[in-house]
Amino acid sequence: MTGALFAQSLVLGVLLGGLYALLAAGLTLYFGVMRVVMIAHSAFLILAAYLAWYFHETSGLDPLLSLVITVPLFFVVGYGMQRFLVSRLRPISLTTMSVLLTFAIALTIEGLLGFVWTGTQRRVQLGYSGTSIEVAGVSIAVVKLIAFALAAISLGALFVILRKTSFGRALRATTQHPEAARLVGIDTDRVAGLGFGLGLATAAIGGTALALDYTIYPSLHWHWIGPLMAIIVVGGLGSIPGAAIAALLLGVAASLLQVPLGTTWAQTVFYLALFVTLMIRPQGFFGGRLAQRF
Amino acid sequence: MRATRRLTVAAIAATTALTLSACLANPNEGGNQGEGTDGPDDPIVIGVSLPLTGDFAEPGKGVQRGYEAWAKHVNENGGLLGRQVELIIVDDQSNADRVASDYERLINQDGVDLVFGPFSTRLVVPAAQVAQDYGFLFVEPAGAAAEVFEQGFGNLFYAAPAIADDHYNHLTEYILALPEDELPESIAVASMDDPFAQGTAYGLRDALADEGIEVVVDEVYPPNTTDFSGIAAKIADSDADLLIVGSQYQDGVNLIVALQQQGYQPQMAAVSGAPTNAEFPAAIGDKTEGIIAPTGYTPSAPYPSNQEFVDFYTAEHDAPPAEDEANAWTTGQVVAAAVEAVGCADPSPECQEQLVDWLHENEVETVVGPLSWDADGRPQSAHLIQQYVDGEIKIVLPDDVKEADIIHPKPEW
Amino acid sequence: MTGSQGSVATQDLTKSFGGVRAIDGASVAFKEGEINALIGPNGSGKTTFFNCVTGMIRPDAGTVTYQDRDVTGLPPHRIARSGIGRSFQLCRVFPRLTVLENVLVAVQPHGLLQRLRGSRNAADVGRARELLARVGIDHLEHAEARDISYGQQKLLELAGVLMGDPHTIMLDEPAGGVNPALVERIADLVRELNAEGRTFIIVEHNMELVMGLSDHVVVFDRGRPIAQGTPAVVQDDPLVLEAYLGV
Amino acid sequence: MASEPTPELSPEPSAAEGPAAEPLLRLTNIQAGYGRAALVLRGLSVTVAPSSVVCLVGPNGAGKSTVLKVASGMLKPRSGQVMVDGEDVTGRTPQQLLASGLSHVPQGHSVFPEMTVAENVLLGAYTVRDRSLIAERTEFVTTLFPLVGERWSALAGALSGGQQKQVEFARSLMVRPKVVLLDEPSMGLDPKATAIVFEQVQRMRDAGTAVLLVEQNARRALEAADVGCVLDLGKVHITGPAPDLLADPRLAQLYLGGRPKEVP
Amino acid sequence: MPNASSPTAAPAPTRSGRPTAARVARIAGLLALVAVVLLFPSLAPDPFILSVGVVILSYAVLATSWNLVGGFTGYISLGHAAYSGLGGYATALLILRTGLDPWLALIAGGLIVALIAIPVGIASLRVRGASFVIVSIALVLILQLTFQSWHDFTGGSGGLRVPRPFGTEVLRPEQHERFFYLHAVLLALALLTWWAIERSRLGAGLKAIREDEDKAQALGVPTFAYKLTALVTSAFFTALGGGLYALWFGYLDPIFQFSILVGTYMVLMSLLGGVRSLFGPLLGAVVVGYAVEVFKSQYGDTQLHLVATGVLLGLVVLFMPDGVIPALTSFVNRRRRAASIREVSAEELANQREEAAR
Repeated sequence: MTGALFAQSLVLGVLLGGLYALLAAGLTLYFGVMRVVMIAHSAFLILAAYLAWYFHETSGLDPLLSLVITVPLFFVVGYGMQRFLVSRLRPISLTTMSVLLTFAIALTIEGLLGFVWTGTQRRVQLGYSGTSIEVAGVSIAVVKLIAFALAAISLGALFVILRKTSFGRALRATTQHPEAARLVGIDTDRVAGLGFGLGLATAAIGGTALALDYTIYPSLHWHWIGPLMAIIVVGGLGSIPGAAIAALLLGVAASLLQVPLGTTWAQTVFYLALFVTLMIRPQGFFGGRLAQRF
Repeated sequence: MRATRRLTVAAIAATTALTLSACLANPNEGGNQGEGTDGPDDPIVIGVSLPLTGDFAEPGKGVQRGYEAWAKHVNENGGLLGRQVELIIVDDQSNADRVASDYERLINQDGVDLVFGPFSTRLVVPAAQVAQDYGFLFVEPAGAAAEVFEQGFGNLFYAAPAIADDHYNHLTEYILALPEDELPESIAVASMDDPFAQGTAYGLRDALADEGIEVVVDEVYPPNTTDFSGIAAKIADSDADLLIVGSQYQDGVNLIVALQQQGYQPQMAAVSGAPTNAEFPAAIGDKTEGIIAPTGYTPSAPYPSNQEFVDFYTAEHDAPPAEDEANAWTTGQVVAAAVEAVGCADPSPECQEQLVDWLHENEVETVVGPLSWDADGRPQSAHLIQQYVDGEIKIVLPDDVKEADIIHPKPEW
Repeated sequence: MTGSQGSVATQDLTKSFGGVRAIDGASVAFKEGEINALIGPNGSGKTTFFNCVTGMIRPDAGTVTYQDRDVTGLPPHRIARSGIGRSFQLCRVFPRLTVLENVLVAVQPHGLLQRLRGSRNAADVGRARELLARVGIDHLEHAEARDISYGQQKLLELAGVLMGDPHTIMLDEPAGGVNPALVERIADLVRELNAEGRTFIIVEHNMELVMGLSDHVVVFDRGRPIAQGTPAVVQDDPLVLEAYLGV
Repeated sequence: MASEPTPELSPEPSAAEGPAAEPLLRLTNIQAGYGRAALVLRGLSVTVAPSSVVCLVGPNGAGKSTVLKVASGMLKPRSGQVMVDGEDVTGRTPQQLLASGLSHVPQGHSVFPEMTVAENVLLGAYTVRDRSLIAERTEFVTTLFPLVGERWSALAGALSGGQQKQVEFARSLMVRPKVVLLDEPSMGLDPKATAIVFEQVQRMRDAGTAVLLVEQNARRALEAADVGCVLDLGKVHITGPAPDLLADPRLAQLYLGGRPKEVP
Repeated sequence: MPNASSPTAAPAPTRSGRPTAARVARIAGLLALVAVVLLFPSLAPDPFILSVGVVILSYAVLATSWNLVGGFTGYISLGHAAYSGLGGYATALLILRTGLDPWLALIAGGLIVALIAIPVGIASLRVRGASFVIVSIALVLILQLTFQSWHDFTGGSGGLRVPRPFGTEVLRPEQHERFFYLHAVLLALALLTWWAIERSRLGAGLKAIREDEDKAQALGVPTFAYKLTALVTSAFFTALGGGLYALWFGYLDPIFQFSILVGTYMVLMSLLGGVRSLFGPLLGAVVVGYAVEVFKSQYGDTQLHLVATGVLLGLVVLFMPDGVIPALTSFVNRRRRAASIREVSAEELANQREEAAR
């Protein structure tokens, strides 16, 4: 591997890892707040990408502008999904049943996408699709840079919301002791719904970022869910910083391994990390006190 | 309690099973099944299973349009053996289990007289197995990979000029005939992990590698790959003279965009799959110039029946046919030729056997040129080579049918 | 009735959670054939101690012996088989199994063939019914455990423990959340079972119960024993008064 | 501003009301149960007067915790009435009841373990928007429970059980409730911590908050209470001054454990 | 509280005297089921129906095998397609590469997959719930990836043709019939295994794990070993199901073998029929298998079959997570039973107090 190729792969890995980090943060948020393993997260991701594509196709405007519609829309959908579907599950088997429920939602979304927009692969064509800037011999595609910036900003915003706002405190309180949270006057149902909405809003942003530089098709979400699940387990279920760190590390690892191993085998690094984590440190490598129990 | 519950479950299961067999039985069963008793007014029923949904839906629909156009054309021109043609097209959801079950059903329950093949190598093999087991002639429009013809199917025929490995034969000849200083020194190959895409790309790769040209990058990516920047980085780093891409459609577009992002400029880019797609220029923008692709079909091909096909199809769909449509039409032509020659079209093993035998021994004139097959069903012709010249895809090889001169080296993209 | 064998004993047992030493080099010996009590302030490591002894948690250092055999780090089921049964602080039963099935779970013999044997064989069922009758809930044997009251669940839990025929029984707060009448009933059961030769180790905050029931009391504070002896002795120990009874 | 207007935090109860005034909390003829199961409360009535500690005792399954859940709005009664300070609050949500002056400290540990003591206490004022009011009350609870102030920045989960209970008490007082509902505060606590907890209960009362207490540790609780109610099979059977109940030998036999009082 | 003082006559439902009528009914039901299965091939009007029968029986085998781990332990695996796919490939590769007799290859394939399940189980069963599901999904995805790429060994994306166990003289319809019975035998074996485990001490331990794992451990249940036993047994039968199907179908493609959707069907069938009952998954397989066929013929040319599967799964999870039959029966029974127990406990409490007062 030449130095230039190494640098290029490293940069690509970081850029990809940023997107993974944002998506994994959403996933781990659901788990932290609700003990829900949200298989449908990546299906919503693809849905958002489709909406961005469709927005671009019909209006001719930059797909980034679709965020104005998709983010609030997904927020509302997430809220509704928690309030009307997830909250109906029995608490005792919530985690496993939520997997099945969200799995069902993922299938439904995939089917509807195929029904509405057919199985054809779609791609947003932008004037700047092929444009790149060159820094020290490494070319960085503009679209990838935009996607990374979107991910970084949203991730930062998510962190601030959770740590610094009253809503964030209420959300964490609901996570840690729902009954006590209700008793101090937190409307836990609402907070959980909002938390879910927040998670799904990250999927909207991620999906739009995805649409900038990737081809999309209805069954694409399976391609994302595996690595994302691996990331949140490695990072420790429920830990947002853990998910972000694991996402970056694994993104870079996959990118670098691709050079000697090829695309297919490089993909396996996620699964390998998943198995190794479960064998050595099942609670994940970065926090995630809850993993033991769930 | 438990005992009664089990009883209930067992009883329900039993009843359901019975209802199942009753309900699935075709009410029209027997309508078309009598062998040789079809009157001259009965239509010839042809069964097809196509991937109308799922991963192969897009080309599947192209094939569907081709079949339907063919059937309509035949019916408007007096039918086959004087009988109308009726197509039963079912959706296999791009699923191998389904495609087999579909032919099972078409043959046994719908009592079709003939079958046409589905789309994609992955579906052709299980479907051909069913057809063979019931002794049906199986002409297919899309299973081009070498593996298909290594399974020992005696009833299978591929209705296109050449199997995947031979698609680039004309280009190989051209490259090897280049003067020493223009000969590419290195090759970068990237192909989707798909028997067809790999077949085309590796045909060219192996032919050139045998002549001593170095393969510096050889990548395979899974069909679901969406991020090509890593592969592009590797290819750009190698700075190979010749780029060979085996793609379906979108993956080819993605790879080209990723290569452009990395600033890679090859002297020659041979991309199978993607460039022949009508949407390709729109997807790549103004950077298509010089991209080379093999094709089994072109609307401008000078073969006798082609003009009729193009006119008919264009009138129907307001657009000229693409390769998938043409292959479907070709399938129809091949089967029709056999049926007319043998004089029968019914599911009886005798008739089907005669059809198979006839195709093994004869050449058929089609929209992709005259076709003949070896014992395993491999067609014996070669693909055309096209290139984007002045923003339009044109035939550049072989010389006798070319529409433009080949551009080499390729302009920058 | 102190035989040659010792009951549960630990040597320098240590267990930390994230830097906090829940058990800090505890060396304790419980007396065979007696009703032992383990008391101490909250957070003094009693439940962690229970978990270490019964194998639910692996200690960081130190040893656990039972009847002079080293059982440190054995998985819980092996420890259960060696003759130690336990209850949980907040009573735990299998909510969707019937009362009878709850008790039958505890029959888990060695050997594949034995395990594949029917769990509802006459011998096992007979014994299970006997035990349910003994704790006084035999009339509920076909009810699902989630449908019976908390007190009944406590009794069910005890019956389940007894089904494994443990020689030593560790009870974690048997009187917790239980009304006084039932506390007495449980106390009587403990005395009866002790009279049959079973050793008890009980964690309990109800001082009345502890002092009235136990023969030997171990007082824990900050992860190690600070006093032990008969109830009367322990009760007057100034260390205990300070750390635990808050006098 | 969600909580009731309490301009001053004087530790005395409103001076205008005498001891015989209208009770702060009145549950009348409550019927309640869970899901499709049979009723747990079958026509229960109980009242809590200002500045008093009322203690509910009774066997398991008598419905003691259910009373608190109904009072705090966690469980809607099937029939009956809940009144707070003369206002009918039946069927309101916990949030609304909090605003009406009811605060509930549930059974077991209920601090938010991964948050600091400060965050825990401030979350008690979640429904209060006025920052100066929050500051004032923070001052008040840290004075009442000095330990809370001392461990202000510690993670709540790292405190001992008794200390956590105090944090919970402080948290519940941040809305300046009229009545605090305590569900088995001594559960799982050692004797020393139990003693402190009951002392704190009395301090809360002395600071002007009425307390409705549910305890399994009946004898100890009655010692700290002003009024005792014996609950059985979903109804209150006997109500009376706590010392009288303690002295009643029959009650002692039935509900407080057979032996006479002897241990510290 | 009307019955507190009056003596309630609420005797616990006695089951000691086994009702012979129910037993007879049960045997009759079983015989009917067996009869239907035996007669089906001769009743099937054409080979297509027969082939659908084979497919549904195959579903039933897979769902019942899935239930060996899902039903007993409550650990939901969405990736059981991994084991059926591996079973198919193991069988095919053994025949192709070693020339083993197809039936021996089938059994050896099952054993190999059971061995593979051991490390998977060790990794995923140490932690509860969520991780197990995640690993199960990951397993399918990783197998799809590797089997697709590993051309030299698995045939890769080109697929793998499985040699026929019967000679060419056995015509296709006849093959269907033979495989129908073979699947029926395998189903019977899987059901028998479920039944035997259900009654055994192993089964009691497994059900205890489903309810409360720590507690089960403390009662002497070797939980890890039991979970692993259940998983390995389940993987074994799933692999046999996959292998038998491969022998019948004759073609393997990694995309279809290691498909998330196949695993979903197993879960859906089991859940729909009821994971706690012996015949639940079988019933689910018949219903779902039939629904899949009908749906395809009704809405075949759209992606709506995914939507239908998704919606059905969602409805089952939300409204009857215990399955159809349990949902119906418990709706009728639960009221009655729950009420009577409450009364008993109230009465008992009163008695107890009277005794104490005396």
